Amino acid sequence: MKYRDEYRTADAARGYANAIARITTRPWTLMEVCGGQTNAIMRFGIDQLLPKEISLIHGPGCPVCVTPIDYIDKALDIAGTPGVILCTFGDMLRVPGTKSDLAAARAGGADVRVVYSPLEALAVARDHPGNEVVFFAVGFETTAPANAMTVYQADREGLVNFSVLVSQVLVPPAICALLDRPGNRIHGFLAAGHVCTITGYAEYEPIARQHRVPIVVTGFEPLDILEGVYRCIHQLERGESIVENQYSRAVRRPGNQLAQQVMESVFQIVPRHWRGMGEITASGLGVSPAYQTFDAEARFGAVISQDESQGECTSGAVLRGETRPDQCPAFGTRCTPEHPLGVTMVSEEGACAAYYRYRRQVRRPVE
Amino acid sequence: MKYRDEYRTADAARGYANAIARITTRPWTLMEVCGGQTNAIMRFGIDQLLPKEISLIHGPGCPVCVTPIDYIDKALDIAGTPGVILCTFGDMLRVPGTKSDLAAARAGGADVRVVYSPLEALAVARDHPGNEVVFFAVGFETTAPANAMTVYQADREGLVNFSVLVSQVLVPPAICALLDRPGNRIHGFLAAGHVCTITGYAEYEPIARQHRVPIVVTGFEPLDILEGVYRCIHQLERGESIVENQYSRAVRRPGNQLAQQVMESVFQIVPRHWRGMGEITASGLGVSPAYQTFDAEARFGAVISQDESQGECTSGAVLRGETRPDQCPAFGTRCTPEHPLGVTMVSEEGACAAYYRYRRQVRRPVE
Amino acid sequence: MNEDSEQHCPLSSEGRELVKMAHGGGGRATARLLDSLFRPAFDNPWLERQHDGAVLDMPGAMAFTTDSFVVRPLFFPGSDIGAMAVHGTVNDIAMCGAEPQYLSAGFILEEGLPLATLRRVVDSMAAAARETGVRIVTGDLKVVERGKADGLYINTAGVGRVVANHPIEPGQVRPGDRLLLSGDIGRHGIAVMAAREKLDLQSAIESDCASIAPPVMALLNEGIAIRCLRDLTRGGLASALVEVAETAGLAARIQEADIPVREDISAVCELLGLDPLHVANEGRFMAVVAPEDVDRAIDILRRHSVSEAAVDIGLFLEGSAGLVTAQSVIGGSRVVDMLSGEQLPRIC
Amino acid sequence: MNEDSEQHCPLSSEGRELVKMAHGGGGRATARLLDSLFRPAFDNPWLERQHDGAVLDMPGAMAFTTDSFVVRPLFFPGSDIGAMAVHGTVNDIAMCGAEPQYLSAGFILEEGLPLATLRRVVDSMAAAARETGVRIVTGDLKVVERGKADGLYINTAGVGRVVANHPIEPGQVRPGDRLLLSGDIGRHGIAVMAAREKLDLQSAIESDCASIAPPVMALLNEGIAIRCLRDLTRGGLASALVEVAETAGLAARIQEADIPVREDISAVCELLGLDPLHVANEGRFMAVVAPEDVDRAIDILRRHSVSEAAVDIGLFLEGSAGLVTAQSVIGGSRVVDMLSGEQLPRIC
Amino acid sequence: MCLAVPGRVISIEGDDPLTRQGRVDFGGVIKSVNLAYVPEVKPEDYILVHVGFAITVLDPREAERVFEYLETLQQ
Amino acid sequence: MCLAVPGRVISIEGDDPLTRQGRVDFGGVIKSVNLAYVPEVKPEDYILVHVGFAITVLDPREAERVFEYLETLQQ
Ligand code: SF4
Ligand code: SF4
Ligand SMILES: [Mg+2]
Ligand SMILES: [Mg+2]
Ligand SMILES: [Mg+2]
Ligand SMILES: [Mg+2]
Ligand SMILES: [Mg+2]
Ligand SMILES: [Mg+2]
Ligand SMILES: [Mg+2]
Ligand SMILES: [Mg+2]
Ligand SMILES: [Mg+2]
Ligand SMILES: [Mg+2]
Repeated sequence: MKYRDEYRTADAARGYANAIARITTRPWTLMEVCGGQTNAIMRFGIDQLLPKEISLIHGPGCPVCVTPIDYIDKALDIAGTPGVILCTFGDMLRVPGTKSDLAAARAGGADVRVVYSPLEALAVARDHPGNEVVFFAVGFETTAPANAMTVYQADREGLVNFSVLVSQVLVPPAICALLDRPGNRIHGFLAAGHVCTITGYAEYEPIARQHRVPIVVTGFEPLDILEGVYRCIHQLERGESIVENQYSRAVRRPGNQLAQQVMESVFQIVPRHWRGMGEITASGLGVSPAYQTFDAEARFGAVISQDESQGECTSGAVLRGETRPDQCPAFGTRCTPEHPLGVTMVSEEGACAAYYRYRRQVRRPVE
Repeated sequence: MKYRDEYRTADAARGYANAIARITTRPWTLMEVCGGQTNAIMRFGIDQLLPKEISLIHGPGCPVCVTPIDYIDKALDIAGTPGVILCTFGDMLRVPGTKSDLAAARAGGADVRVVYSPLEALAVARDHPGNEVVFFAVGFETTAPANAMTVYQADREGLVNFSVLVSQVLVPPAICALLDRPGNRIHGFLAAGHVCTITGYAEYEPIARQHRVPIVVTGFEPLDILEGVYRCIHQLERGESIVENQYSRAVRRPGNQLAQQVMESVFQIVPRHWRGMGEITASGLGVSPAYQTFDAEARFGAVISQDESQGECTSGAVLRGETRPDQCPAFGTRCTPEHPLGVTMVSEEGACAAYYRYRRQVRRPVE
Repeated sequence: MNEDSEQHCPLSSEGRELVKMAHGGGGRATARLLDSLFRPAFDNPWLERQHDGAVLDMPGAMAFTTDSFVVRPLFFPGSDIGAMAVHGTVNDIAMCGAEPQYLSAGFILEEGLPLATLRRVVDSMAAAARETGVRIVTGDLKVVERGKADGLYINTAGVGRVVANHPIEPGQVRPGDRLLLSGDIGRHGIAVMAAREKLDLQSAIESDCASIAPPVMALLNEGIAIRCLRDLTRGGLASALVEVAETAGLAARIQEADIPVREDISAVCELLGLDPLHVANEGRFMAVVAPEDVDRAIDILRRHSVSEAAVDIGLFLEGSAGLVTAQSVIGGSRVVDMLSGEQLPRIC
Repeated sequence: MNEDSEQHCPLSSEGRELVKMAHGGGGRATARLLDSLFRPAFDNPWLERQHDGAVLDMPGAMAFTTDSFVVRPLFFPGSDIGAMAVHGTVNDIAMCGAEPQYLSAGFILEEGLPLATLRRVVDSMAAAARETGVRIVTGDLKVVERGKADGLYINTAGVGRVVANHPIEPGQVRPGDRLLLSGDIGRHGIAVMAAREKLDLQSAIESDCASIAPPVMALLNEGIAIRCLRDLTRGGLASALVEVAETAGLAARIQEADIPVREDISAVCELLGLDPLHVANEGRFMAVVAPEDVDRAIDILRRHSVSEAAVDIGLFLEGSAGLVTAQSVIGGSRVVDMLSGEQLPRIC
Repeated sequence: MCLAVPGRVISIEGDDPLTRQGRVDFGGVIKSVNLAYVPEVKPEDYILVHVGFAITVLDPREAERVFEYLETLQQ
Repeated sequence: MCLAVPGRVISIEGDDPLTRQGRVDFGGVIKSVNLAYVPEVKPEDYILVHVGFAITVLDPREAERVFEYLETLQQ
């Protein structure tokens, strides 16, 4: 495939790896924001090509991981309501709520349907006028325009049986929150390239400036990530802290303004609770007043915030980049993808799952 | 089982058979009105015990057989309406409508449920308040009180999602119609014992008198039928024509007056079309004005009468007792219970089916 | 369920017809479907023999058979789907004159089935296998979406060493051969129906589900001249008998008075308008034996608890192929036919 | 679906758990269910060997295996449920080092299935059986109520004469043995998914469904030292490989660059967030062979069209049992695990 | 038509005349039967049951008549 | 997060800017993609697709940059 295979060649990867090694003089800790990047790093073994001085730590960039348990419980609640069809991305099916997950709810009789695109949820609503169809709209800025479009179209079509349970989050406020944490040890960021196709990266410039931290908008292929690391280290070694755009084939500084418009008309910025990080001001999206009738929370009751209790799971620290999954005592033993203790083990993109899939030495699960 | 096994003994049967033979001096044709009796005759080989002079011919006493195709088509129509649950006795499942039958409709996705008792249909209505539940109420006077009870109770409970498609028929008018037909050759009747548990037999007395035909209210066990035959022949040989009650352990002259009351309050007497016999005045029951809201015809449109077209099927004549099933050219070849051409082959009680099951010599179906 | 295509020259009558419950009733509709569709398509001598399983010409001759089990409810008085899946195939192997040895088990599970239920079923299978001395040596497991099955379905296939030193199949039946029935009939079908239908019946009726291999092995070991064996499952005694008579090209005659039917079974049949001869069994079989061996055969059968009420109920005769007649309790005669359609409660 | 009972000491974690799709995914959840429930219950050495089928100690040694087929839609590009039901079991027999000979077929039909559809399926089975030289010698037919199945389900069981003169099973694998893959992977799973999901994909992707018996027989006949064979069905190459490595008590290492995946398959995997190593095949297998026989084995495989693209993709090593690592295209290394959960389209 | 089966009433429950139920023994099988149409029935009586309803109470004296009648014929 | 896959636009259908669809080639597999957010796209362009929506048009010139940059580093 064009625009994929050429960014996965061993020679070029080695070239970048050598270049990085050449310029690295001391330890640096970089955070890749996006779980997709974490996944690529693990799957291709990109970190193994880097000099020991460089630590890659994994950011909160998995919408599945950061969705608070309150929303999962609400989704379960809604799915259990007679006559409701709950549509969701496949990713959400096994995320544990307080007592169950959507896969178990489906096994127990709830009508839970996996969609590939939000537009399918809309089609389900059209096809089942006698049912309430609720789309569980999760995602970062990349997904928000697509999710927003369902509401926009439902409104245009007068689809009265459609609504969205919105758990959308925004990246820049989370980056700021991480940087503001006491003891923060992140020297540079690989920003999430696909988020930036929508948002552009102007918003990252004041962050880089104010926190004196290099930010490189980075793609998802091995060469993209290696170049992103190179550019970040290059800045760090020279004491610079600007925003660079490694992913220029896909990302423009202003982003996708049409997508931004639809997103801003359907959604409004709200404070949001992030797993592992607590509430972050202006870090989420909710349904805007103009589209209030499509808000599932208006139809089925508002999501109720609960205290986050994680037991022995250290996924909060993992999501903040403070600990690595394989440093968790439960990792690979009491906590596996089949019996996850934390959301970062459930999501295919979660850092714990990525470590488990690609990095664990085989330890037998404790029975 | 008490009240069953003692009426099935070979010795007593032979005793009655001998007694019948002793008194029979010339050919007599008797009609057993009820398909249940036809079935017992075939199953136990009762006719084989009788002298050749006696012909038993089979009456229209199968509610399945005489239900006009219009009602089957209406039931199919209703069953095909989204949201409807059609409840029916198992007997009705394979009765062919113009294009299909209820078993095929169910296979094609209609919600058709077999009930053992009309009360189950009522329970279905209670359990599915979001569905229209229609009970296909067929039967003679025996079944009418039970079917009437569903409407009576639905009214009492205020069950708004329940209705009945009524195809109830009455025996005495049919007997009169048969006797009035030109060329009628019936010398005596075995009246249907179970019908008479409800109606009593006072109504039969003027018929016997006016038409000079003996009528013996008869039970369903071999000895009952043999005694019924004996009593009938006895009258005929002596030139008598009165109503006798062979089935006195179950039938009283006034019948079951409580059952009559409920039946008369829920239903009213209407003219009805009988298969093979055309319309007979005052021979059916419809929903009475007081319970009109429970009439499925009021909810789903009235049954539309069609012309009866039977092709090569002679079931009309079979139902009138003018021909025997095994005299039909299609019998056992082009017409079998798996591929019935007429309703008398479909119903377990139909005369053609009884002949096929118990009497046919094996002729290979024509492919 | 939307695929359809007329291009494969469907039989004339088959064009737009739908599969109905009757096709699976084990009676005529089933027989016709097998005749018109499966047998011509697969076209081999083993299927032509229309026997319970295939006797294969392999070193040491083995029998190989299969059945799927779809009973509802999964647990019913006297047995459950797991024990049935073992006994059903064990019995079919025994019906081939073979000693049941190895089974396969294929599970189709409905999403949402409690694991505890599955465990109960599996435990029951294991117990039945132990008890009958067979090993379940290979298997498969599938899960289908909720609403695409009914709890679980089980298929078992089985193989066993052929013990009989002569063919045992309908084709061996001769006029004059006697028909032995291993015990009273109708218990399994009525037990399941009473548990399933909303009939609100309280009874002590339990399924007869059991292995019938021990008495069959005993008959073989003692050299009884067995012509044919048939277990009386779906479709009941009537369907099995008619099928054997048709394949043998003979008529048969039975005495209804000699056929054991328990009073409670008979009562439920009256209530629901069913003929006990059409009701399913899971631990009953018929054995066709040479007339000179009848008494010895009955003696042997009665030594085993599963066939302690074995009786001689009739015989095969020259006559129309498949014409089975029964003498009724009052001395009349009637034709006995396969079950037609599904078994449903009737009012008339 | 209401039966449950805790009295049969369910495993602690199993108490109120429901069967989920993952249990049928052919990956870890399936393996755990087999480990914790079926194998202990049936408890016999054949199941312990965890092989595709059972090699039975009968005169002339025969293999016996079963599978149920529940694919949706019934017909999909390149194949259909009928051909799959034949090839799937034929392939499992071949994987035992045996020549497929006889199959059983058990059908569960949903009320409402068009007969024309059934005929198409049966015809396809018959054709597949002819083509692969096996006979379908016994069968069974059940019908379940509409909404209790998904058109139809098929179980096949099969037996065949063992050709190998040494055991072929995971326990035979030694460190240093090479891992051969018979061709490109992922076609069946993606063809079915593209036909099933409302993904609106137009592609030339066809299932690879085919008999792999001919190249296997050739390997055996030419005396290749085969340690183990495994067809790569549900759960894909990754699941089969991990399972074999676990059973063998060895580690394994593969080169991702050497594993053939067609560009269109790879593209769909990217779109849906799937790993081609987890995608099902129906005409692919892996063969573990002694290192000295690799070149001859590849030569033999490449002579058969179904394995003309056979390649050497890695080897077994001393190490943690079941630890399979893959060298990525850029030279990094990762662990390869069984499929976990169901295969669903993902957005991230 | 009108399959009706004899059974022995074991016990009677309920006051509402419309829904009064009897536990009825049919050859050892017990089933609930609606007794609305046989208010006179008492335990140990035999009734005829059709589609879940008792339609009549059997008269034990009359039940002998078929045999007595046969006897008179045979004399 | 945010799986996005590059594909080549083969053709474009529809006038309504909200529902404009492109037939897009992904390594030989054709899929319909909503083009609402890339009004500038034309056939033969490559786009990135996320959950059925095109989110950006790929710039072929910029796509070479990662290799050019590497070359400058290696000199
Ligand atoms: S390994 Fe499991 S328990 Fe540990 S942090 Fe990750 S999700 Fe939580
Ligand atoms: S045998 Fe068939 S065709 Fe002839 S009268 Fe009877 S139902 Fe009609
Ligand atoms: Mg079988
Ligand atoms: Mg069987
Ligand atoms: Mg059998
Ligand atoms: Mg399998
Ligand atoms: Mg009847
Ligand atoms: Mg198998
Ligand atoms: Mg297999
Ligand atoms: Mg296999
Ligand atoms: Mg069978
Ligand atoms: Mg991802």
